[in-house]
Amino acid sequence: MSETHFNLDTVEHAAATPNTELPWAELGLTESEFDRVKEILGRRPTAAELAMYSVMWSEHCSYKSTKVHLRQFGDKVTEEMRKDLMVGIGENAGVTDIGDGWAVTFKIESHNHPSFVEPYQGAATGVGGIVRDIISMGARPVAVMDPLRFGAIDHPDTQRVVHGVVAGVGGYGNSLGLPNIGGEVEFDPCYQGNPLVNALAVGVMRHEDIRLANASGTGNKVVLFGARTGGDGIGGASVLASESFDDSKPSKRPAVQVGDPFAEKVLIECCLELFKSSLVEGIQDLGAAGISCATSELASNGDGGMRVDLTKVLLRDPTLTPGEILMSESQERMMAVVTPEKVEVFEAVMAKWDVEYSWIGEVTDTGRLIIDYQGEVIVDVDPRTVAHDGPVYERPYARPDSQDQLQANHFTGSPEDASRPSGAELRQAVLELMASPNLCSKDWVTSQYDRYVQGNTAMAMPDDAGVIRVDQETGLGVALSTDCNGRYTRLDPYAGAQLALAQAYRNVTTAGARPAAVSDCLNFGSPEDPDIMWQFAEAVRGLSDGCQELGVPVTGGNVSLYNQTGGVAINPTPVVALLGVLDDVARRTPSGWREDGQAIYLLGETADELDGSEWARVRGHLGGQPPAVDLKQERILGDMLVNMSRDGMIDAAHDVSEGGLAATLSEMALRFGVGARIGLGEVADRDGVDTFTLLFSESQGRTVVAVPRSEEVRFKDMCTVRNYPFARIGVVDAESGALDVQGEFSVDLEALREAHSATLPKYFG
Amino acid sequence: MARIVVDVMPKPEILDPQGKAIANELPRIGLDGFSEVRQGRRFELTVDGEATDEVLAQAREAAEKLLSNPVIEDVVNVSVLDQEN
Amino acid sequence: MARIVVDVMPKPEILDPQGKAIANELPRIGLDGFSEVRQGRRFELTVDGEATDEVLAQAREAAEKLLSNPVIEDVVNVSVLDQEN
Amino acid sequence: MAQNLTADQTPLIADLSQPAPNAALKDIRVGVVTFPGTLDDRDAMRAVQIAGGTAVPLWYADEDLQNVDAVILPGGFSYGDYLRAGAIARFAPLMDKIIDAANSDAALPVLGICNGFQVLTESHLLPGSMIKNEQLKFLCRDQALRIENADTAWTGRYEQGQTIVVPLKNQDGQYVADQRTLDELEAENRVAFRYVGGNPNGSRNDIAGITNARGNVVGLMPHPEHAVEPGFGADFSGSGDVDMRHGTDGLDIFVSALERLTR
Ligand SMILES: Nc1ncnc2c1ncn2[C@@H]1O[C@H](COP(=O)(O)OP(=O)(O)O)[C@@H](O)[C@H]1O
Ligand SMILES: [Mg+2]
Repeated sequence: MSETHFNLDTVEHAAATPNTELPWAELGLTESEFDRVKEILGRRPTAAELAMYSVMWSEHCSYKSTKVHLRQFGDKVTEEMRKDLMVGIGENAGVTDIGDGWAVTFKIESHNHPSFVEPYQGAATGVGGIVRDIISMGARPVAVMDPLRFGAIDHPDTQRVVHGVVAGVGGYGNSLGLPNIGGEVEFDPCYQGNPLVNALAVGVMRHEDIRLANASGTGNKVVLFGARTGGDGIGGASVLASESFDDSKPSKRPAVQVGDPFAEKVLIECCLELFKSSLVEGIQDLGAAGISCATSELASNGDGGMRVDLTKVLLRDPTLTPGEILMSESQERMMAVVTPEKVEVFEAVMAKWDVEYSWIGEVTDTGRLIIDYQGEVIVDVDPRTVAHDGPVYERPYARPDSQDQLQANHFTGSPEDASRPSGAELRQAVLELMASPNLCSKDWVTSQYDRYVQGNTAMAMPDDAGVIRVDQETGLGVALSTDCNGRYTRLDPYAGAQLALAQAYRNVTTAGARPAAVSDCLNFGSPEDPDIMWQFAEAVRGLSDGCQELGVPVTGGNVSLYNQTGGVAINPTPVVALLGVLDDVARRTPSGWREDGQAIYLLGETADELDGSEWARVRGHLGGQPPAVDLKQERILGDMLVNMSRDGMIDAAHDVSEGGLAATLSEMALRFGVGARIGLGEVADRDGVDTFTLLFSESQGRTVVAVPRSEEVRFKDMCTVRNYPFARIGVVDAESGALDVQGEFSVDLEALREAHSATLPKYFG
Repeated sequence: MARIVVDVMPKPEILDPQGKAIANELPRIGLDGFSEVRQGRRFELTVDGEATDEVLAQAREAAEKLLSNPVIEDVVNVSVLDQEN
Repeated sequence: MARIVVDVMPKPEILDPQGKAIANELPRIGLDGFSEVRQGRRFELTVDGEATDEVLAQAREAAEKLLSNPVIEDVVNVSVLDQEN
Repeated sequence: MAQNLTADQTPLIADLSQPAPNAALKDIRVGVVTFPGTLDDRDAMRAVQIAGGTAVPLWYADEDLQNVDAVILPGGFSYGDYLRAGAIARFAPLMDKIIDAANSDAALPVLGICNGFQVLTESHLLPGSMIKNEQLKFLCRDQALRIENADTAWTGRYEQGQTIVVPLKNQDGQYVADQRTLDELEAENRVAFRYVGGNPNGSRNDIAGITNARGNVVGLMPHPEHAVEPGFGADFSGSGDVDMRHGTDGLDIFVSALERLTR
């Protein structure tokens, strides 16, 4: 490439040409943001600086609309919550101490929009990106999860998205050798043009292996390694065409990023070898905003400055302009800081793994981030102003008037509630519910994921939580669940966020794990709409209050805004991921009963809470108030479940959530294909509800457990001591091959399984 | 009977991990003459009758709609491969 | 600079699940003119210089040794695609 | 720089504390090869250890088999499986050594699991090949298999005709070969494992695994190394017992080879 290819917009040139027109608007900056950049720099930015500020100050990277709310996650942390927190919000991912010198890092992130445009690659690179966050903490990634939300199951475009996304999640995660241990699949028309593809990764490390993203130590070398830099993610004909000097048209820049899981797998092993030999001082993955983000964050978190020569970056596409190189979101790249004496060993590790790398600069003591290109300075900034001191907005928000109307429209008594099945009709109702898109078996999805690789998966789908062994000697491990019910959040964002948290908490404790930390992925519509901003503010307030109440800190997460099509936003969907700890994963509780004759108990009480329920969804109704959430009760329940599991009092446990008791009992029977005799009369009387309500209401704080005969006394004692409502509702019946709700209906497991498992194959092949 | 061939390649600006893996391996087995490799797909569509213009139009439509993913791939060729009378 | 194309197809007697899936799908999108579809691979190998006989021989070797598996696939074509001077 | 992956490179493999079933097996060294993109290498090493043997990590780029008594080519996506599964891995320097040792008079026992099986067919140590699963999707499930040949180096501990359950997980698992090869395999009793209870991927003759004529080289698509440890194995077992992840039917594959080698 000739040296005159670009009209290099140097710092010197920028200072001399203050009136040059710059495409700040096309790059997504507002006029006042652009003015602020000029004020910071004391001159107009160069094209490269403009590229950096525009990507780093984007909503996605700067959290400018949400920062003021997200602060609550930090502000509401108590001493109790801080106890095991080793790295909190702000780093690539939070780190939690799980004991014995082990630490766990996990985080959930969204890749929604790219997954609509190109479902396979969008989902694949979503998994790839979150896994790099985990590696950059110094951890070995050990599992992934994928909460997914799609449009209506029968919409003509849904098949394209579902096939692509599921194949993409599997294609990337399977190739990395990461077991997929759980997730969610929801179908709702509100996600038609905005599917939600969230991806979670979890990694483990020894305490001393934690790495942070900072560039310290003057004279240390900065290296970029992994894939070459291409035009990925810059999109369309580049708006940075103004950088281009010659009159040939700017080349096409692929908006779509293509994942190379093989490259990432090699990168994982290569990084772990670097960590093991302590070859890096600081490390940062390259994700959104690419080199702009990595250099400015490393420099900003460090104690000095950084000088980088962009000419040294290995390119896949030699026509990239410097601004584009800075913005490129090519996948499978990492940046690290290495002391001069370790350069040689570092290079040997790269050679062993056949990973390309280039030394692009060094740490300085100037406090500035200076970037050269072809011998000229094209960026000279205070890295903090790029990475951390971006704009912060207090967007207006207000409870929309329509919310009252929505909340007043209860299911009970609505036209959709015209006829409630009873007696023998309940059989058909259960079959219909269990075959509905949102309660049917997700096996079509999960069988495309490897849940065995690494040999440490103690539990995975379809159980309540994924469980991974961390320490082979002691059996120490972690459990994870991701949850959210966007319908509840639509009805009441504050309560809905707490309901998501409560469900994740229940899933993890039901599996027998002690809750330890939360990560969240907040999927919402446009923050510029005060109604949506209100949903967001309420959800964050609800979640942060809830975490305080339950004593689990939020250690990190991700915000995804502008999830809307044609002005209509998705249901607010704050996905909560909860991590729990098991001292010995051998003690985890499966979600199905197996032993004939064991007693079946229902913990908790049932009220008429059908608003927002799956039953209401099947009937086409959304309105009213979501089920009441009582986190004090959830905490007691969780604590009991963990103790019962540890002391061997229960052999199976499954929480009651979407679909109510009907879904819970059906799933427990189907888990191992073992039937049961159930009697609901007494509980119905106790709670003052009819059988229908008992079966389909979605009251919170409930779990069904199977108790060995020998443990019943201890079990009842524990419930009594804690004053938690419990009732014996049946007995495991291995012979029957049926779920028999006595006096009402009986459904044989064969028919139940058929109904439960046929739906996804019917739509997706 | 006739056969129509449809060739689909990853767009030039799009990363092609497959091609990259092959390009890296070739020199290792002693074949060092190549600077780049791209891997695409080739489809052979059989028609029972003749390869009429109409059939070719159908093949072109198939190429655009089903055989390629326009976001990341280009259809680089649709033509009659052979014809039997 | 020149490019050489290598085409590899599944052997006729080997089942081709991808081709079959496409053949089943075509009529569903209204394209019913085809009786069979086979899916193979197309490789484009770039050489910096000219496409000499030697380079072509290398491409043929690459096709036989690496790009195809003779148990299930046939190399159906190795030829110069284009040449730039 | 160290050329080998060491077992302690991963924080997830600690020393196994259970006593080995047969102390003599400890002296048997089973090499487990890591190619770039290999995934189940650490799992295969763990399986060897649980079976009582000593696992030796082998790096694809080395040319030294380190005096191992047997070799496992584990599962994964070597080189991303981008060209064809196993196609690039077979050119690794170490593969030449393995091919020679397998074909030598000493008849080194070699087991290829999943991607390892694909490497063996690409290397022509075993006939046939694997193409995409019939349903064109990655499939992960517990799979029942019948032991069709209990005389190979890797199946000696099983009964002929015994049913076992081990996890299956792959994308290109459909075994194909021309009719003559299939007839030959059947006639010579070289189908070692057959799918039962439903063919998961369209493999010819329900073939899940085959052996070479001498019985030392065996390829198997499903993953016995994922059914070796109670609590982390399959949900089912061939004997019909059901307990969450307690299926350990795969362990005898590894014990078979170790026992054969102590004789
Ligand atoms: N996309 C997915 N990926 C992996 N596992 C999934 C996915 N969707 C659902 N699952 C698993 O299927 C099971 C049932 O899901 P769900 O009904 O949402 O569980 P719960 O109600 O306990 O939260 C769980 O084990 C869940 O982790
Ligand atoms: Mg649950």
